[in-house]
Amino acid sequence: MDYVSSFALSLPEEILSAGAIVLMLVVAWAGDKSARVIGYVSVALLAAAAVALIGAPTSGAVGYAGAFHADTFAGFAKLLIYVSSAVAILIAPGFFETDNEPLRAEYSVLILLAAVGMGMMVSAADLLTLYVGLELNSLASYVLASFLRRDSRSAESGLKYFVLGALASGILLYGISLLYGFSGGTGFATVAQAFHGTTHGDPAYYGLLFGLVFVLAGLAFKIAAVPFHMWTPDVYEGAPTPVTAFFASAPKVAAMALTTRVAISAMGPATHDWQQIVIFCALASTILGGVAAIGQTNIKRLLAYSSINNVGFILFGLVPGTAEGASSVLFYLTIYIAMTLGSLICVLQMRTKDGLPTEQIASLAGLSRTRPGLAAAFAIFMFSLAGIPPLFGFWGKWEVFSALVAAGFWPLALIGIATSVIGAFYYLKIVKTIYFDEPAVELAPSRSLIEGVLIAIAALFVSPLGYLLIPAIELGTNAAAKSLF
Amino acid sequence: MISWFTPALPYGWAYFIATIIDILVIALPVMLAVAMIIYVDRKIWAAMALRRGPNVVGPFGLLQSFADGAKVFLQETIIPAAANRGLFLIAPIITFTVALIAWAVIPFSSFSVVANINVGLLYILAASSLGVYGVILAGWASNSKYPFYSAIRAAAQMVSYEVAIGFVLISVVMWAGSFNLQTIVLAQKGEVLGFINANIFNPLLFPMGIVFLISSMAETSRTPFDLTEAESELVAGYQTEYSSMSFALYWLGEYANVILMCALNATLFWGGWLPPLDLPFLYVIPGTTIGLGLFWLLLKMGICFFVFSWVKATLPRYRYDQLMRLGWKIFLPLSLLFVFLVSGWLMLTRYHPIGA
Amino acid sequence: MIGLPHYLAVSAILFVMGVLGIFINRKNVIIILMAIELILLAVNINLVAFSAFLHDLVGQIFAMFVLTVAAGEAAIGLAILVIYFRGRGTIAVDDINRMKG
Amino acid sequence: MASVAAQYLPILLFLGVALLLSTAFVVLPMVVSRLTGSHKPTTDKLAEYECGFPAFEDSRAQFDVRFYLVAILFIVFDLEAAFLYPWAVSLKEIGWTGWFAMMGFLAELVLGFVYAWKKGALEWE
Amino acid sequence: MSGFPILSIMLAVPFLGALWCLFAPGSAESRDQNARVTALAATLIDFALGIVLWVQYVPGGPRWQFVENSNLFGKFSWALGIDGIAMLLIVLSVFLMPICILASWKSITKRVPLYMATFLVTEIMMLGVFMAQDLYLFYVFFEGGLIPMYMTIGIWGGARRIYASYKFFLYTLLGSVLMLIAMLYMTQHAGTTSIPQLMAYNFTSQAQTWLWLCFFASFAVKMPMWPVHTWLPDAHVEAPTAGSVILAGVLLKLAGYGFIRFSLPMFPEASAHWMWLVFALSMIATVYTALVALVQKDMKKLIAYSSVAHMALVTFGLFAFNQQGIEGGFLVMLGHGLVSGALFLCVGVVYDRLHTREISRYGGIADNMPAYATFFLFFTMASVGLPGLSNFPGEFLSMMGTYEQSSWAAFIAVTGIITGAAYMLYLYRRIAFGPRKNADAAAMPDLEPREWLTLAPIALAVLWMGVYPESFLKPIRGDVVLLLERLHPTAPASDAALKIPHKPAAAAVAGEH
Repeated sequence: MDYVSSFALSLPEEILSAGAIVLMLVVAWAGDKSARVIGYVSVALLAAAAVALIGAPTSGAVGYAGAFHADTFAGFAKLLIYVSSAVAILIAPGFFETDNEPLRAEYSVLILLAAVGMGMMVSAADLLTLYVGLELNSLASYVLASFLRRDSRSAESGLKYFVLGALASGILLYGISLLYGFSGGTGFATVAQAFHGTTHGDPAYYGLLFGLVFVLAGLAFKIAAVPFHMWTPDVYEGAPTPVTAFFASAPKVAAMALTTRVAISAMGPATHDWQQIVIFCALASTILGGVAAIGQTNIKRLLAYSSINNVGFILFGLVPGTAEGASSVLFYLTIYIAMTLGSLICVLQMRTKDGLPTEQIASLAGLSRTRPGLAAAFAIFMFSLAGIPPLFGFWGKWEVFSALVAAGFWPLALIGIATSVIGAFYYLKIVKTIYFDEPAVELAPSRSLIEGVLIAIAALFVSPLGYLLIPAIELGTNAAAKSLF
Repeated sequence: MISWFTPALPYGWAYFIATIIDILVIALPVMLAVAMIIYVDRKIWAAMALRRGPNVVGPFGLLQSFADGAKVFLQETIIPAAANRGLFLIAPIITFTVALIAWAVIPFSSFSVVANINVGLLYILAASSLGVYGVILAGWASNSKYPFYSAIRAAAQMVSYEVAIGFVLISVVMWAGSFNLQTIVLAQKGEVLGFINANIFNPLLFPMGIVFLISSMAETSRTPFDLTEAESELVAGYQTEYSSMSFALYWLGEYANVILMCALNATLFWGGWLPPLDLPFLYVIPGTTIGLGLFWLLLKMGICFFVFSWVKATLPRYRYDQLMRLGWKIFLPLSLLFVFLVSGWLMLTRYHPIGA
Repeated sequence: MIGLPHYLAVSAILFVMGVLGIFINRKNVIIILMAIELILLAVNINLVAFSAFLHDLVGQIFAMFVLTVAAGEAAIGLAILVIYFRGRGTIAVDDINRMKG
Repeated sequence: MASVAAQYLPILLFLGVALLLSTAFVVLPMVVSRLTGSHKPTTDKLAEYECGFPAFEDSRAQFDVRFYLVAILFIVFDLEAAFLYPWAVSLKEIGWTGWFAMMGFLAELVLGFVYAWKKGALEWE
Repeated sequence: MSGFPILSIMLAVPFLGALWCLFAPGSAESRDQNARVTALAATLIDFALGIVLWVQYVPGGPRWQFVENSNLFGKFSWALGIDGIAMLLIVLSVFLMPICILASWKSITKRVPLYMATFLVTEIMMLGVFMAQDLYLFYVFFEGGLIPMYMTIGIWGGARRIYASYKFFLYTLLGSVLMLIAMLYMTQHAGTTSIPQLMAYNFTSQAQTWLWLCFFASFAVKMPMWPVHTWLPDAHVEAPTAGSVILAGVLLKLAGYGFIRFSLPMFPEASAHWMWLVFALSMIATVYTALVALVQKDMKKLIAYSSVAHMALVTFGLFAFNQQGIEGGFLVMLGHGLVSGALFLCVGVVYDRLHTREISRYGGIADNMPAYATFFLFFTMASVGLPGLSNFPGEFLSMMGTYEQSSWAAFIAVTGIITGAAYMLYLYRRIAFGPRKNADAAAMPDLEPREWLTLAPIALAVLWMGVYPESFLKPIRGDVVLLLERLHPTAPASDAALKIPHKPAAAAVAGEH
């Protein structure tokens, strides 16, 4: 494949990276006062990149000597990533303005760069692309986590994210090196072939198996699946809330899509081997995510455990290793980002009368009296995260467990869905605080129109109206999943 | 040389002994040269200041350095109570070791080089980068304020100029197409107008040669970049707490590095052991087969060192911000630009000419 | 003769040391950074050894990428560490405990 | 591979010799000074240099954050150089594609450099 | 979809009403009043539509009537349709709803718009369950009902409302999620989500066993059956009056409906296989809850336990595998819906006055509240199963069916009816008769017109059901016959000493009067 067509395949990435670089220079001259404008331009860039996705061929489009897949799967995941990134940019000014630290204009640039990295992740068809994309995303994320320079919690969150993230990529790399060594190449196809060609008892088989385990462990770190989740609560709590919203959405999509692609394209012949790992991670995540969230008093921390819990459910979709499963993963992710972004924007709205942000669950008490709209949205997100119909969150679980049952894993599905009841408990706790408790701290009325609009959109999406979108979303996820096989 | 020993010894041993001799033949003269160069340095400096310099020990004061050496050798080695003993002693060892090992790849003539490896230049870069460790460790291990500050400064200064040096080297490497120093030297044969054996006269490389010369002064902390030992601010720099031979090792190491830099300047830009002009009679002593390579190299190094001394005697010290500005804001962009120019020029003219 | 298993063994030992360095170390964050570098070193040894034994250049290219990214990572890590130190005045691992639960 | 490694054997030997020499230079004077009796440590002599005052703060105190900045910049640029080396010697083989790729890379590097410059990362004052 | 989408409109009306309750502009007071009126209007419209349904329904016509089907959701469809069973339950629901709104007219003073909206949403969910002809549409409505009920108990409930609401929610959720997996399995194997088609699909017997258990997990909790009934007394005690009415009147019927719609026709083999389990649990429930009810000090709790006992009669009947049993079980559901709803309303009346439900705080109120005492007595008698009132035909048929299937089960069940009479009459005696111990209880005024309006219609309905149950049996008879045909091949052997010749149940009932 010649270079020109390769470049055409990665057009969205080019738009974003060129845009990010130019914006970075603009920032250098224009200073932080331009933060808002830069933000809007960044959103426009993301929109342009999303439009550029349409031009990407639907299947079999491989560029850069087989290292880059611009298929429907990648396209769908990128769409989700761009949307979440745009939201993360849009909600930032409201948060930073009230804080005593003004928004620095690099924020949007970093998000754009992270989006480029994530785009590479989901398009990766080679371990090298995978690694570079992952790191590009991670490096930008580390900085974003510690973006509040004067807040020691933010710095601590950045530090933790950095240390554990670096450890994760180390583990991932070690796995990659083994996969490379025992398969003789870094392309996913080569690795898959090597898996195909070896059998138990073959020394190369064990080498590949070790590689598989390490790679999955590294990826589990990135998606925050138990037992590699320990960074999540601290990072979510410490990072500035818009950044938390970003972490909870876009990188999850990217890492999850990447894991799906690696599991299916590169390790497809070894499905039986990774299945056990994924099952364990999924079960452990749903259970631990549910149990550990119960005692939390900080809403961001709670949402961190909630994300662990949800990752568990998403992983259930990966277990069968079927097209249906991959499709369900994407479907769940679609709903998940709406729910998680929605709830974190709601958290953004939590400000006391004097404008200071508060993150205590207790300060939500009686929210339904002081701010009924916000309370309703919050409740919708919580019930949706818990997977209670008629909210749309239910359908994500439906898709995932449907895929599981279709592949004959119904006992696992039974256990898995039973764990969702644990999670429901703490979502109920929030609803309880909002609706049942007497008002404690009066929260300031919203000052940000954009946040309100975004909350409304997310709430409408996860409301029962979302069911009307099932055919449309399924069209995308099914086509995407098909392009993996 | 291995063949001298092979009749008596197995090949492995013969190789071993021959190599060790090779090494000593380089290392010992280098140390001797260091001693002498200190003397020369002082003499030049004195001459520029219309003084006489060392003139007491030995004829014309020639043995001054040896006397100094003997003195420090017999001194007590003081290790400050608060210092980290192990690191405190290891630091000078590192400095001196890395100053020596870089010599392994310098070609002295068409055949004499200890290790003719194909990434010789990278090796030199690596070895000289290690020098920072000696300095940093000295400052840290001393557990004393001034050495510490000095060490930090020195490290920052060294790494800053290393960046520029790195990019400069790329231009040279591109021109020669190799990292092998011997190849680089040979590539300079008839470089300019077909008979001048020196990169420096090539307009595309001339600015790089200048940048490299100045950077090498900064890299070795020579005046005007000797901020690490600015007495008014930092007492005696990172060696403040050192005494006896440990102290002397820093001096030796520093001068060994200076000589090395002179050798590199000569090798990379002035044609190395090649004569200045590509004339047959300049390669060998006429009428004999004795090569003049070493002579030319030493001559070039000598001139280079004279420039070093000259600068030291005439220029005032830079301020730290000026130093940093020169490195980051002038040399780095300049050398980057020349990477672009040189590579573009090579692509157009040598490798893939347009229309060819 | 030194074969591939020897390289893999060295690399595995380094890797384990790196991981242990992160988890056992309770003193200083800088040591953690070094432990991470150790892990990456192990990876690079693996990559280069495989590359040499497979007669395939990709491994070495990969190692270059790892080096570069590791440098970027170290730079960012250092920057975050500086910010952290400015806020807290310590980089002891035990003191990184503002958030619990 | 063996032949490549063999080229480095002299370097290893050189390293050994150099280490031996420098260690000798450090250790011998210590032995000699004990033999000659010049080894007479006293408290004042062993105190660190502080212009006559006892030290009143940690000598490894905080230092200017700009040094970190230099370190960070160095890491970044030195590694970019690492990419340039193999490129520089294979310019002929990789042709214009390789050249343009590297120029793109350099251009990004320069833009980053410009950003750092403009942001004042290179200012010492 | 053909014809007038009356079912969809019945769902849309409360929805629009809820929106208007929530978003109507105005001052706080006017919004409250507006919400009340809107809710009443919406529920009345639905009631009127319910009457239309009943009138338009053709017994003996097509099995599924008023069918709507629109493939809106891709994976499942907006498929609505009802048979006689669903129709009657819908009528019951829409009948109770306006009464609930009226009952809350004054007793609910805080956050009225939200309350009314919540109630209207509850109505949507309940109606949706009965109307749904698609597996997942059913599930969505079935589960969706949890949210408004959780809110109702949690916000407007009593002192321990939070505990009660959690318990209610989590118990029910745990049961339902297992059902979801079973549904997924069914869809995968049968290849359809349509309930009518699934009712005709034959699953393997092993699959049936598991599927039945999953569904049972959900319905048993919802029903509630012993031992997973414990959420019910808590929920009832803490819920506001109208909440209790809906809970007892309609929500408990969802499970009975589920047994009729899913467990029996879809898994006939498994139903027969597990019949012993249902009977055993029902037997324990009858005896145990009756005894527990006897010692209750809280009126609502007592009635709640009586509900558990009544529900046991339902399960007895439904799993008797004969026409009498199933028809009887269904009639008990309807009758209990009316009676227990009315009883909770009665409790609400005195609770509104004295703000306590402790039985010992009352006494002798027949003197100062004669009308109230009359209604209360009437409903108590109905609950006890006095012939001529609503519960009698159902209980009788159910017992008959049970006896036909298992005489021992019938024996135990009957003791439940007897003890039921005991605790209900004991309750009535302590409240209405005896000395007037407390001055404040003695000073309570009698029913006001609004309360008349809530109790009288139910009383009429109770009377109607008792006197002429045929109007309630006629619509369902065809459906029961179809169900029995489905069950026939696998129906377990009965042990009854007395074999009743197979004759129409209605004749049997008519013979009693």
